[in-house]
Amino acid sequence: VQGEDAPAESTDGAKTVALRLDYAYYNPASLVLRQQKWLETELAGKGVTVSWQLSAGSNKANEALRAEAIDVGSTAGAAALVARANGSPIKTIDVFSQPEWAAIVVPKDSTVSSVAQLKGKKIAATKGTDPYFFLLQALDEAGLKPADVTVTNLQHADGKTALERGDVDAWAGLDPLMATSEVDAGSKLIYRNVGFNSYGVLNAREKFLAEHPDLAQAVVNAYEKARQWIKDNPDQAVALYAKEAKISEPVAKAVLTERTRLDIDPVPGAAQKAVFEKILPVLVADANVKSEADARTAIDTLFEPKYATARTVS
Amino acid sequence: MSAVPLKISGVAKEFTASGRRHAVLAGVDLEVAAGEVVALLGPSGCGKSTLLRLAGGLDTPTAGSVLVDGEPVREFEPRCAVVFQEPRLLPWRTLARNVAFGLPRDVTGDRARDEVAHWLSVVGLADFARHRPRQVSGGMAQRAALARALARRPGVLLLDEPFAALDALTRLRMQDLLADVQREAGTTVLLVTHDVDEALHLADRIVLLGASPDGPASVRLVLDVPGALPRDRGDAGLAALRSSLLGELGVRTPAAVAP
Amino acid sequence: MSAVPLKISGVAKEFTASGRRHAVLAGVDLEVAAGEVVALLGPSGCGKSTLLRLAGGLDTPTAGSVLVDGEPVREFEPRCAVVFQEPRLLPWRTLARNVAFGLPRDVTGDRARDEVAHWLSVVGLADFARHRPRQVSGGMAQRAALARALARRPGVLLLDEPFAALDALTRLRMQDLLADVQREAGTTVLLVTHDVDEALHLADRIVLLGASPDGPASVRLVLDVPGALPRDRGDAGLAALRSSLLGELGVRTPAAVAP
Amino acid sequence: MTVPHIGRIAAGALLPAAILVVWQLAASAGIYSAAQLPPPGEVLSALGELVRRGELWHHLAISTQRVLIGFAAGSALGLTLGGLVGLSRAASAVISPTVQAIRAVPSLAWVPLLLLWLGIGETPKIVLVAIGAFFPVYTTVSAALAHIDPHLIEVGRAYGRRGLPLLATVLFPAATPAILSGLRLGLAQGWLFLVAAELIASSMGLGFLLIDSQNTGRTDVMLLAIILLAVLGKLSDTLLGVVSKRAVTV
Amino acid sequence: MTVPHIGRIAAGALLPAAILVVWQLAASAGIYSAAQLPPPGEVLSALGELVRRGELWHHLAISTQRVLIGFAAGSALGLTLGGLVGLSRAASAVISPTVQAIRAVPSLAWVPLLLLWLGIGETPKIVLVAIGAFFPVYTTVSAALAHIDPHLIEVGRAYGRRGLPLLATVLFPAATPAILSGLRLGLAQGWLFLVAAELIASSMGLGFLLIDSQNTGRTDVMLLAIILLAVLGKLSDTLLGVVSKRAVTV
Ligand SMILES: Nc1ncnc2c1ncn2[C@@H]1O[C@H](COP(=O)(O)OP(=O)(O)OP(=O)(O)O)[C@@H](O)[C@H]1O
Ligand SMILES: Nc1ncnc2c1ncn2[C@@H]1O[C@H](COP(=O)(O)OP(=O)(O)OP(=O)(O)O)[C@@H](O)[C@H]1O
Ligand SMILES: [Mg+2]
Ligand SMILES: [Mg+2]
Repeated sequence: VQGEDAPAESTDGAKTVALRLDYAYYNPASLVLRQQKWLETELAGKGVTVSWQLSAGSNKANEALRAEAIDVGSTAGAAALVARANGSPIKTIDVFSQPEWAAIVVPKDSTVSSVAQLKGKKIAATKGTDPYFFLLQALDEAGLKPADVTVTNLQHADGKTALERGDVDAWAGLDPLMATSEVDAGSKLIYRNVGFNSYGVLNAREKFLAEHPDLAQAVVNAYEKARQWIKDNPDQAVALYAKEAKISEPVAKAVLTERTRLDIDPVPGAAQKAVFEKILPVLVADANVKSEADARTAIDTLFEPKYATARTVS
Repeated sequence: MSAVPLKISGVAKEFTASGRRHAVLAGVDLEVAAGEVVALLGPSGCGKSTLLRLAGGLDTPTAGSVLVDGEPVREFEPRCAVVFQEPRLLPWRTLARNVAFGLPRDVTGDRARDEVAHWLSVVGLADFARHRPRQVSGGMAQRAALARALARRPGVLLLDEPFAALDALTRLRMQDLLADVQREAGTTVLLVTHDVDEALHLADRIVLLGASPDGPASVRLVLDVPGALPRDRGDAGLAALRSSLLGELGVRTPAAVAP
Repeated sequence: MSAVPLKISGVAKEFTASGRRHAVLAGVDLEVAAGEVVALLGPSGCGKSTLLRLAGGLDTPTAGSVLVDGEPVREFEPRCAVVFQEPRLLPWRTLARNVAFGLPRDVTGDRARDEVAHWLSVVGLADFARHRPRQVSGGMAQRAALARALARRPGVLLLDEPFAALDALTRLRMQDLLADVQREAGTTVLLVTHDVDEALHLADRIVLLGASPDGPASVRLVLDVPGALPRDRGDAGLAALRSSLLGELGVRTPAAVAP
Repeated sequence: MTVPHIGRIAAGALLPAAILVVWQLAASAGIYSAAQLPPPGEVLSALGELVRRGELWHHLAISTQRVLIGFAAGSALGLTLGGLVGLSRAASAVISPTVQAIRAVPSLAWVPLLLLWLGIGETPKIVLVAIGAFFPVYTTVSAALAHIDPHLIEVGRAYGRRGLPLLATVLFPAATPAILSGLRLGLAQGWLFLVAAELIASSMGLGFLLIDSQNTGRTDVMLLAIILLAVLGKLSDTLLGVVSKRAVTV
Repeated sequence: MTVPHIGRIAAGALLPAAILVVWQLAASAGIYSAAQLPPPGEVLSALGELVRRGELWHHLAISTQRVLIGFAAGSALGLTLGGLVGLSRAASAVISPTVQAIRAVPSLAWVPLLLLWLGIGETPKIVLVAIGAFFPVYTTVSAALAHIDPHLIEVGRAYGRRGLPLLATVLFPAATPAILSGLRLGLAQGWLFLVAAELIASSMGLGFLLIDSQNTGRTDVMLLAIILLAVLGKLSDTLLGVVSKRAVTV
């Protein structure tokens, strides 16, 4: 059976360049790009082959970047920061969305209706991910300290199960699981705040940027085009998203149209930094980064705004 | 336990080997009274060990029945004790613990220890109690196997060439030991041997197992050995019997040849 | 291969069992000339099998040396063939393939098949070529082991009570077979046996192994057997020798007792 | 084989049938929501969906291929190294402590390392399956060889066999039952490691199906993936049993 | 034990030392970045950091406890069920096909199921480790029992042993080498399943450390977790070897 080996290098000796991108369910633009094959068409003339790898999560995208298995990967902003702080030579070149993928969820019959009521309660979350940072910021805003609640570390899918089983009182959920739980199990979102999400960002390896700045620019341009396409063709986009992410159309619609803002400034900068500043103490306290100094340096060096600034739509 | 009779009636046994059926025994009838000693003779491969295994309930006959003390022999027969043709000691146990394996279930603790020591010393292995089977000679292993069977004080003692691996002197000693034990406990004994002298010395009756060429074997001849046990080995009266037995087994004896 | 001499000089062997050292053999000297047949006798557990294993390079002596054809015996000795005290057939092979295991390395293909068939039929197992060891009797297994060793046509044949599990007639046949093979090929033979008659019938010399009580064993007595091979079993001239040998082994013979 | 063939199959189907009944009851009793434990019917329709989309065959084929190649490589290495360690004290002293330590490295931990060393593509996936298959084979083979009846080894030596011929004619045949059970364990562990292997930049295979459905909350697909893994695992195990039985009796 | 004890240990340390050297060279040669492959020194300082924060001991202790309890339970069940299947053809026909199928269910697939059935807390974690430990023990024991020299079983029967006494006095002792290798495999697989187990609502343990560091890209902590798992795996394996050797020789 033909497996997943990268397409064979062209044998005629001409040096072909491989552009290796990831696609992810949390990055709808990537799904569109991969399906429409715009990059492939555009770059074919220049002898560039494009290959796509699925990222199951920010962590996997970072892993692939670190292993130099892909050139550009999509992650949550916070994940990119942590990776950079821990020594991965990556730069954020584009912001692809401001998602509202995280929120605080309680079971259908729960009496909890505000974050303040979570005091003393058991909350499921996956450490080091956006929903976790979201939870900490929400607690902080409600005047609670992390020690006032019990955070139970569970993978996203497992957090959902634990919530629906009643093992935990609340869950810092992630879409599309969160939307699924709403639709299927009647779980309620008690607190949403798009500003607490750390954006969806596109990261490239530094070496890749140095060698192929033109390709990086092409990717950023293509993302701009995809965002545009989604805005113009919302129904097609929902259908595509539902099919790729294997979720029902209502869930896909809720996630894509209600909880993902795509009309944002794609240039990485101050907006993202603001979120980072808020979560920085948490990263240090949880030893997600080696030291605060590392994290500060990372905040200062992570962004490479020139590609997004120079974007054009072909 | 006290001696019990053994009754084998109309027993047949077939094996299937490399796809072909192979009749080994057919129509074997043999009664051994309680306390009687019967020796089983016959050419190599004629089915002696097979018959012994049937008598001990270790295999099931194709036809016929085996009764121990009037009841059908069981698959896990507690009334019999067997000395196999090979020592078959449990390799992970010392000789002492192998002998202990033969003790009846109700013998435990100090009594068990004493019994084991007794039987080991009787077969001349007192010094080797803590040796493993792999650390003793063939003859020593065979004696340990004998001790294991005797320790059981069984109703029926089934012996498959128990002295084959012993030198002449040790063999005589062990024969005498068996005779003594049998006399004291009155055990029923079925003894497979290929030594005619041994059969004549120990048995009340000698049963010759034999076959038509390539057919299954059955009882060809039954001989009552005259004279009460224990018999003198030099008994000249047995010489004729010996000669005729060897003749039946196909051996021209020197006596018959000498002038 | 052709017969080669075996020389055992000053051999000692100690074992460690259950924490104690135990000297089995000490100062054993024995020379077997090329083509000579030497029988080894001795009480059970005196070290006969141990000596045989040393001669075959299967164990290393604590002291002394073993030379085969003038060279030290090797750990994997291709010049010897051994018949162990137990048959030790490879249980996953048929009898034919077990005999084939004994063939010299250069015998292959059709010749190998013919050789195996020949030796199987010589030991009377032609019909059981495709049986597995577990499907044959003790005596049959022992004969297969003998066939395996003979198939090797070795320089030195080391036999450890090869006929112990055989009935009287089969035993005589196998003794004659061995004598024939030895005469034709002129093989050097070291034969452990506990049967004095067997030793007298087959051997050029008889070596008695024995020990001071509880001490290590060494050669106690060497007897030249008069008369050329093959010897008549009825030979009256050997009767005296037989008696004295048995006497040495501790057995009062009937002959000595009878008036 | 006293129990006839049909009877054996029927007996073997008893437990799965019971599980199916309990599952249906649990799902329909309302203790669990459909998202938590979908009834068997829904899993069946998820199967239908996959078949319709023409994906099922590909998932099955690629996973089976990965396991088979990986198992072949891993078990071959396991036999070789296990044989070496079983034969030679020196090799055992040098190799076995390290191997025993590496054995405890979980499949998930291999993923980033293999990604780093071998990149994406089929190689790292097959290598991970091979790693999984290697250890049980290695352990069982080396342990089995170390415990062979010394009497049999002596026969081999007495008849001039040493080294490889000794291994081939005496040691391996004597250890056959243990080696077979090692191979079966290796195959099973190959399937276990497959899921981790398909975490490596994968978009097809049963492991991918499993992880992906977990992430997207498709419990029906997840159960389907589990069942398919179990069925393929059992099938390949049975096949191995048949093949090796044939190999042994020849 | 011809090789003296110290010699053995030295020999066993050869390969790890070689690996360490290669690692240091690879890390300092600049082929890999520090994020990809941090040098040994960095891993050591990560260890120091954990020790300073007082977390290391807790991670080690809780993981070891989970593995030990889970292994005890899983191997006990494996011995029991393996014994049953090895003894009785009927039990084998009913049980073994299903067990062999379930064996192929990967550790990650158990996580959502156990969460559903057993919730969060220690129980599902220990159960998952037990599941991991169960299969190798079960397989090896049942295979070993099925291949015991029939002559020895006959001795047991001839001396009136049946059922449990037969199992205790003949079958298990005869199968001891295989059972021990099964136990060791079970323990190893227990460690493998630990990582998946510590995905369940966990905030401590080596598996958690591993996953967490993978997610955050702390390659140094990740390597540390791998090494700790390997060391603990080897240690517990050695311990099992010593205990069982003692148990056997008594
Ligand atoms: N591996 C071993 N470890 C310890 N002791 C051993 C070992 N092998 C043999 N012995 C001891 O060596 C002595 C001689 O054994 P050997 O097998 O050579 O006797 P044998 O003369 O062949 O006796 P038999 O006629 O009964 O076969 C015995 O006391 C035995 O306990
Ligand atoms: N399990 C078996 N399968 C097939 N055939 C068997 C089996 N057991 C025994 N036989 C056959 O039964 C016959 C008799 O064997 P048995 O062991 O009873 O002979 P025996 O009289 O004890 O011979 P010996 O004196 O050589 O020990 C042999 O031909 C043997 O091949
Ligand atoms: Mg017999
Ligand atoms: Mg001997």
